[in-house]
Amino acid sequence: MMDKVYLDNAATTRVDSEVLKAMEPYFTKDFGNMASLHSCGREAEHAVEKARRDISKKVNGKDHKLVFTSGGTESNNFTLKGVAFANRDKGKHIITTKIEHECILNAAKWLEKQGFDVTYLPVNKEGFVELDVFSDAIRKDTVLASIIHANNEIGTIEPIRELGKIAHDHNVLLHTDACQSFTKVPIDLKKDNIDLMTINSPKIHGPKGAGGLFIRQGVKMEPLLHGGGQEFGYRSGTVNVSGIVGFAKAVDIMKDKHLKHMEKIRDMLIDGATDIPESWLNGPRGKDRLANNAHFSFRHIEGESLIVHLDLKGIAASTGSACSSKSLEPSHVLMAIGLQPEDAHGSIRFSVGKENTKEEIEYTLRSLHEAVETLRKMSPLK
Amino acid sequence: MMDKVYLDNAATTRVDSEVLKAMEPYFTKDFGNMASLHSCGREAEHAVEKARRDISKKVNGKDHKLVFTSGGTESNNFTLKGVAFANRDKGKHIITTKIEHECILNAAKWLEKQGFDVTYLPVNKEGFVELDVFSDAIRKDTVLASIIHANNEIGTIEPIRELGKIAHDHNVLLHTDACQSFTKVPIDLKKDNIDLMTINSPKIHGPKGAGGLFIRQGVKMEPLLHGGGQEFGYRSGTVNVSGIVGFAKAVDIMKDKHLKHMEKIRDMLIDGATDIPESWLNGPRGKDRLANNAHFSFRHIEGESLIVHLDLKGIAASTGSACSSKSLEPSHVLMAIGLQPEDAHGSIRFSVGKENTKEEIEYTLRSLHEAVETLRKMSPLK
Amino acid sequence: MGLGYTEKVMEHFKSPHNMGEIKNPDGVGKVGNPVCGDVMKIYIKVRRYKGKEVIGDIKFQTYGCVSAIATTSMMTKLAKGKDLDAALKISRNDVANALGGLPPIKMHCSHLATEALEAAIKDYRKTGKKKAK
Amino acid sequence: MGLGYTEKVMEHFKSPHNMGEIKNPDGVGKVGNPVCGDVMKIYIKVRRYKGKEVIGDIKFQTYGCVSAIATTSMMTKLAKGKDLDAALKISRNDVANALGGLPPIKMHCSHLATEALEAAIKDYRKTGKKKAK
Ligand SMILES: Cc1ncc(COP(=O)(O)O)c(C=O)c1O
Ligand SMILES: Cc1ncc(COP(=O)(O)O)c(C=O)c1O
Repeated sequence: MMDKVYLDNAATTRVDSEVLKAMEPYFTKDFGNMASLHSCGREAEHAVEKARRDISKKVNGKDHKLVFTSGGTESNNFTLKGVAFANRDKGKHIITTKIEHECILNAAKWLEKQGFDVTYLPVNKEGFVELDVFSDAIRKDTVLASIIHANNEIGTIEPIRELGKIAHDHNVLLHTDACQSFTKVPIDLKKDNIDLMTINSPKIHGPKGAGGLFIRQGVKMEPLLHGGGQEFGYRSGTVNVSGIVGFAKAVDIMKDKHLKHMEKIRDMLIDGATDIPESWLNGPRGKDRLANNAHFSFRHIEGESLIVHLDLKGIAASTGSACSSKSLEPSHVLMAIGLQPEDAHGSIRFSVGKENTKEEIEYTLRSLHEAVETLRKMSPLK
Repeated sequence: MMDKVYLDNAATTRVDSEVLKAMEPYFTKDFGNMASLHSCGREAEHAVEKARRDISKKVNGKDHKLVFTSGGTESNNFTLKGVAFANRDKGKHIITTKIEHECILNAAKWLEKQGFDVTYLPVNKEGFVELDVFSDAIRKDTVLASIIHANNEIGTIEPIRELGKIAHDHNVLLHTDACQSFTKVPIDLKKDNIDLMTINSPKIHGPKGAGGLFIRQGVKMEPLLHGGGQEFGYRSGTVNVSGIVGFAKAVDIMKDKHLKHMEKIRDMLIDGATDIPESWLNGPRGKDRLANNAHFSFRHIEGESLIVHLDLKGIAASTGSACSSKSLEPSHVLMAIGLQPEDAHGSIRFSVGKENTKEEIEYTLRSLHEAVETLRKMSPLK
Repeated sequence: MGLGYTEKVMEHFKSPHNMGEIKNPDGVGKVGNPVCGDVMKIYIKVRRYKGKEVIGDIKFQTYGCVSAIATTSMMTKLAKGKDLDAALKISRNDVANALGGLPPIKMHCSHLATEALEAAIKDYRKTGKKKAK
Repeated sequence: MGLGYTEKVMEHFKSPHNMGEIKNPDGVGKVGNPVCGDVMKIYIKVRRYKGKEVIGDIKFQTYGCVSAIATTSMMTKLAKGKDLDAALKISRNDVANALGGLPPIKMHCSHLATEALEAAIKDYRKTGKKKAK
């Protein structure tokens, strides 16, 4: 048995040792409050402003302000509620999709209770939002469209540039949740027609508790966290200096070679797992798939049991099975791409990281074959 | 000249080395997502649940759930907005005070824009909310009173138990912002009649990016961050494991002897600074004053200049001067206790920490005397 | 959330008791629905012992989560050798307790396990009785 | 936010030029209001040089923030030796620029400094003229 094979990098990642090293001075040495008048906060301020510039540069963020937050959930809630409340006079209609992360969906549902109107766009079998479906959904009173950049379950990368073009042609703001794609998919905020974009540190070997929202200059928003006026007044609260410094370091050390490596072992996984009878890959293949995502369905078995079997062999993965969720509902994403509930239950996501080796993938495939066989032997379904 | 004398511990504190050590495993080893099915997240989960129990124990939190957040600002926004929106059918009136932190005040102002009604209670010259003033302000439609536990500028500790009794007699929920007082003032959530309480890690040698809200079982609240349903559904988002572990460690290592030490050097500061002519202490003396707070006004000089003079001598403090704030308004707290604006401008807060020495305080007093003299010599006011 | 399963649950999941099929069963019960993510199938052989009808052999097949598998395994262990009336008295709490408890959200699994046994006994009483000796 | 002050501002704050009072000034100007946190007082001595009225000596007293102190100091430095008309042409931008710039929120301080000088010159022209030789 191998030591530990971590294949749940879409959930969260190990903090890179370089990242931790970069953070350390800001805990015990330059720990000052950025908002202070005295020089003790000045090092902290410089570090945060450098982080802001460095991260912005990665996505051509010249026309945007990067506002640091506590993570993806906060950035997404801030976007939906902030834009909706600030633009009530312009319109009360928001468009999003059926395959968003729960934080978008549940914030949208809350807005519906406050009198806003939300359209949840369907997607096709591979998880793509179709352009004409989007443009048909736009109304005169639509103020915002929030469309996930790359899906966290099945890895589909949406055609954000084209969607953004349509949004802008109709004078609608475009937000994209790039928690999964940031640093993995090239993004140019200007060319890609993105007004607002959510990014997240713990998905890219940065610390938990840090995230961000890019806001195009001129976009009207109300804060979600009111208070002392930090972060240009968009997001109050003591600035998490070490978290931000770690986030920027994590962005900095992500290199093309890591992406190439992830794609290679992802494809090993895809080839090896779909060798199992009555199994298939969910989401697209090739360049429209997230570099680190492999998502499968296996007929006649249930995901939680499969996950736990793998866990007993030291392999960490995740499932869209109902049994794994508090609601006992199968994944809304798998339902949206048209899977039958019984097939959704037998689904599993592997998300690779730069640290995974070929040997780990081979071991995982052997274990997966065994586990599926064991569970199928136990299953009354044929 | 001394090396660096940090006397701005009410703004933020150095992360204790023991705290950092406790956090480290959760960056690179037990970094798993608490919400995961696989065992990789289990260590993280145990650590967070232990932190929750340990912190709760400090304040007799048996009837409360401790929900972890990103800090004081989030907890306070969550409280005001969460209780207001969830209890709209019961009433739309909220009571708070004129001496709250900006995050309470600005969240309250935002609620006013949404159709809620807010009363801002006055305080007396020492910063105390008077009991009859509070009970007179309660109306039939009052749902929540939010009263700061210990004021961050002038250190006044409010009579929270009596205020809570009055609130409960009128069926009003009591929230208290204990960002400054937690671990410095004994708190018993049950006996003190507290329904909701905000706590904050970076004020007590814990990491930035962590805070909490105690919520009494049965209190109706809407989440501020909707999403995956973490933290009992009250606060979604990937849980900041290292931050929470650090927070709990910081609580754990705060001992009585530290408080005694802080009180002693605080009183040295008070005695030494009020020797300066035309100067005085703001806030009360004795047991109703925060152990680490000393706040002074000096006639005929302006706070920013004083702070910078001290900074040039390596001493970090803070000011309620208008010039230091973005709005160019003098501190709302100093206005509320009845200072003249010109006196508010000449105010300065020293907040000591467990690490400060007697020698540092002596050096600070010498430097303070000099700086005040220099600035007064320059001043046209007499 | 982690899993919150006890050691006992994990034991039964890893090495289930009485897993498989009985070739010519006296009774078969099947409950659950693949749409919901749980299906349990119970096979029994009944024999007479001291004038009573006793579960001589029992096997199960389960499609479902860890707790579905562990509860059917434990249920078969509890039922084996019991006379039918005693077997019918095995409650869902008996199964859960024998496993050292189940996470609240998974309690329905133990319910399904006892239902499957009931269905098998009913099936035997209706159709299998003639075959049993 | 830190302070955002330039080196030059800090120099003038630490060692202000022309700080103090003039015993028998030819003109005095005072602007600002303690309620707002800034008061500046300028004293001038005027002398004749090549047929012009020139600022022979200038001193200031300032109550205010770092930038209030630095701008009055710099303003007196710029004004000293200038004839009155030239001195009146010192703009707030001249003062700010000579300091290497000011944080936007502190620009009003340089405005106050030039206003104080104007007030002193006006005072001289109205009341002090007779005294000056
Ligand atoms: C696409 C997407 N959006 C948002 C989030 C929420 O991020 P966090 O849990 O860090 O707040 C996640 C993380 O699971 C995600 O994958
Ligand atoms: C009394 C009080 N409440 C709330 C806060 C806000 O805390 P944070 O900035 O960590 O969100 C502070 C910190 O300045 C405070 O002193």
